[in-house]
Amino acid sequence: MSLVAFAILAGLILAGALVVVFSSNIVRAAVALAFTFFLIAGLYFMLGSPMLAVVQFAVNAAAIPILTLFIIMMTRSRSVRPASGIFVLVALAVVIAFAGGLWAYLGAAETQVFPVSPEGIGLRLLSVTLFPFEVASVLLLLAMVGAIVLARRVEE
Amino acid sequence: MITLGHYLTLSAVLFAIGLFGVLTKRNVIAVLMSVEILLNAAAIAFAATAAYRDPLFFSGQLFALFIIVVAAAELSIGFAILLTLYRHAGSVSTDVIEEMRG
Amino acid sequence: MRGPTQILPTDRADEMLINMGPQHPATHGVLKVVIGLEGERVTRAVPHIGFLHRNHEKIEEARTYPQIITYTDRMDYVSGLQNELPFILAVEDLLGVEVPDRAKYLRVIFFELYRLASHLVWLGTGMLDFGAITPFLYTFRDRERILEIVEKTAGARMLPNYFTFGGVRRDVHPDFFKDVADFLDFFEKRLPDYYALVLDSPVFQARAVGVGVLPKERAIARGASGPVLRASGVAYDVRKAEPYDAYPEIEFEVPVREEGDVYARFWVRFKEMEESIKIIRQAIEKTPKVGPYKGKVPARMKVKGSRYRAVEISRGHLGAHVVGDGTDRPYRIKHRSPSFANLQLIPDLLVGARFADAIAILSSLDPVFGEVDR
Amino acid sequence: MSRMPLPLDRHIKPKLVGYDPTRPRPGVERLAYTLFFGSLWALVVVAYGLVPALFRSQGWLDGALGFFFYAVIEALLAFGIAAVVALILIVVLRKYLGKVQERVGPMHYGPAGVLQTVFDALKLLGKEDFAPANVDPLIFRLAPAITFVSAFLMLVAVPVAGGWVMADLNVGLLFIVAASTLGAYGVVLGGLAQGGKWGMLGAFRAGAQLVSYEVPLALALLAVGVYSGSLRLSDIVEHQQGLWHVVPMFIPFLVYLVASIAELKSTPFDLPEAESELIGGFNTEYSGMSFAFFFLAEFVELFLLPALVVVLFFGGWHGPLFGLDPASFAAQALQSFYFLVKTAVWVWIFMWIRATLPRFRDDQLMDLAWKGLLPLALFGLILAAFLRMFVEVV
Repeated sequence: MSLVAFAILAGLILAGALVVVFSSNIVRAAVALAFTFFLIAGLYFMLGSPMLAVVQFAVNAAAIPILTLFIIMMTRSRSVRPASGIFVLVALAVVIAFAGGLWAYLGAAETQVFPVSPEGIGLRLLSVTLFPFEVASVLLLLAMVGAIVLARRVEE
Repeated sequence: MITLGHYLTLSAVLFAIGLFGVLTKRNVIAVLMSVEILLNAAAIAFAATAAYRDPLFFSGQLFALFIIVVAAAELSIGFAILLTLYRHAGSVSTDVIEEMRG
Repeated sequence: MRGPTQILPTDRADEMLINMGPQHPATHGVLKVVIGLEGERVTRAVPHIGFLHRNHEKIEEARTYPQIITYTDRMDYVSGLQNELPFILAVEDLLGVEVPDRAKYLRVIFFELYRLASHLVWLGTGMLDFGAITPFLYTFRDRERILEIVEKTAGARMLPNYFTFGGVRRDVHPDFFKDVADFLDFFEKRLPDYYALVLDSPVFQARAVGVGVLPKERAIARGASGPVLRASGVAYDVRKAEPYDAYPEIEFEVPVREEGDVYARFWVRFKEMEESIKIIRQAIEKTPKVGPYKGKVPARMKVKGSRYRAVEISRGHLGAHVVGDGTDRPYRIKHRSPSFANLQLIPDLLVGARFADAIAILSSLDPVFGEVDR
Repeated sequence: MSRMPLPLDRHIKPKLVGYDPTRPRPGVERLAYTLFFGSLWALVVVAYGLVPALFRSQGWLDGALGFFFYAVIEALLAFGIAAVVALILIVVLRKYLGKVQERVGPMHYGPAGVLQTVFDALKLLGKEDFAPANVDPLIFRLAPAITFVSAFLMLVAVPVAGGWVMADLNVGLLFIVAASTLGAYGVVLGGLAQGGKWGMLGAFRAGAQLVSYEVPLALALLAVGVYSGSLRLSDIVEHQQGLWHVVPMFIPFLVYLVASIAELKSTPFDLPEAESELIGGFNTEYSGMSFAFFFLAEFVELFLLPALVVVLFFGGWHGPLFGLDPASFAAQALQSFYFLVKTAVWVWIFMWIRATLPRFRDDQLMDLAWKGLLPLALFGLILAAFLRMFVEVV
């Protein structure tokens, strides 16, 4: 039962990712990206971590594609040239996927998922990983300031 | 039953798709979107590993959270650079960046 | 060949040309403004007029003098009756017609009633541009009462064709003065509502103060008139400068404000409504209760000579230049219309403003296209 | 003053009672509103109370198939609630605007016009769903659906009574933030896909508006989460047992109120559509059913955002229970009644704001959000943390 759900989810995720990469219409690509990330949030639900799922939903599935759409609008790029047929790259990607997948599939056969509560994540975040947490917050602040400085129009 | 292997396989395939996008796209926006796929593939792997193998500390899940944070930061900076590039060159193609070299 | 109003897109990456109008809700008729937008900021604004052009002045040359009055109504259709006056005054001057006192006061009352009606329409539609629907319905309800009063006497509402050479066309309805007094009492009670909804509203003030500033010199140079000019600090009002009818006998003030922004233009029109109430009250008091409503006018009008007369209609200085060649039809009539001159301010005011401000500025200029295009 | 009789065009006179546009009928209207409210309440009781109770008592939830059917039925009921809410609110808003503006509002269809929405919906269904030549057809059709679904998503997490909630997420608060962000998709995509410049401007404004209000909104919600010590919405309501959050959390409440009006895209923040500026903005080119989806979504949100105000700040379902056992069915039904009444009051306040104020300018909204609401929300967050510490110490 849950395997069927996983299969459907995984199939849709891969389909969405393929649309992102192969679509010649960049707006559709952005929508497909949002769709993919939304489904990945479903994956996190299955992994027993609603916290991660909702953060994925809010940031990756909602905010980031909207930002992307906004930039698409501002730069008025409507279409991208379809991916050029670089066979080496395709082959490389397929090999990575196949090898990685096979290795992962054979190597990891655990079946039990341990669910995580938001409280658990919060407590861990502010105790053990407090330093990375602070670094991440500084990073976000820097990104914000940097983005403003970069994108600001220089007044002559 | 779903095993950890299923998630890792999915992650690997997703990573490959994202890598392909990064290498073949000419539009910078499309490249950034492909990078997002790459990061998410990694996040899936981390979260899944944590959920199956790390019931006490679930560090992988925290790492997935950090990945999301970093992705957001990366994207905002990327788009800001993109905007200045667009104002300078009137285009968001990687060809333009190439011409700016030197 | 490019016409003077055509503009071409530039190759600038972030400029976008949009055609605002002729079917845009904020242009209040059939104005088209080609606007260049950079984000939300207006970089260029070129007005296109003429969508309502109907050869007004040429048609008038082919009509006899009494027939022409009907046409003049159609210029500023929002304040219909007011448009008849400059033409009538000019012809009266040329013919040497005496206007009896009662007729003079009646003209003033009707004139100011239409100013109220016109400002109410402007207020409603202007606030619609600001995104508020409620004032629109309030003002139209109040205007309805004015039009009903006019209808009882003149038989028509928007374009009553009521003034005529030497006075007014017929005597007023017996209830007229009482109706007007009742309406004024009613309207005075409504005004605080309008103040609360518009001038005193913080949201409106945030939108209007300091927006679309028109300096005094620029206003004079462009030939602006009416509330637009007075909001820029020039106390020019035809009613004071070249008084006509009974205005010399009536005490009123000309509201002036120095800022020249959208808020000032709104404020001036609000105060004008209050002044109109005062004027009508005085006029009702001073109107002779009996007496002729129309002076002696020759049956066959042969007009010779030329004369320019102007009045202060709701939108500003409306003039009529009548040239008669001694026949019963004018040789030439030229109307000087206020909205046409005020529209020249569009590029001055709009460029550099934000798009939402551009809408606010347009609504504060209050153009009526029947009169712009003629 | 002679009054012309209104022309009663007999050709289009529908065969319904009460076709007299000149006569206001307050009694009929009041009865109709009572019936509307009652039917909504009944639907809520069925969806949240009866159906889950039935499934639980029969033990159907244990099997996969039973759970599947349960999910399908609940989804249909949630959709029914959303549709009924939208149908009711459209006519109520129009009637209320009529009252404010000293006119009677819709009067033609149904007694005193209370069935107006049904006919509106029929009309929209019958209209051609027209798309201009240069649209992106897929995205153009997708946008209204996304808007509707995202409005509808929030409904799932809202608790209406003790134990009555469709999905009691332990991250409900974050879920609300996420779902509300999703709502901007429809607007941005709809504006972008139609290929017109007005839609484009609308989409720009929607994007700028989203990033402005979303940050203070999330921080205000977070403050509530910090103060009540849980992200689960039913815990937050439970936490307001003695004292409604509006008192200690007054600052986040103000921030949330302003931000949610911005999210609703109603005046004074209706910038993305702004009929008088952008001719409808993102929905300029939409017609027929596609437009109806945008329209319905707007009214579902007009219900859900006030409902969240009630859940987060005004005690949710709390009210006098007259000695009933809080776990009993009757008590829960009564609680859902309280919840709906409070929500109705807040819907009215939202409508009132909509009827009164003019529109802000886009940069003024951004100023307000970044310079006014954001510091206020941060202050509220700190305050919430202090209050929480204080509560825990005492």
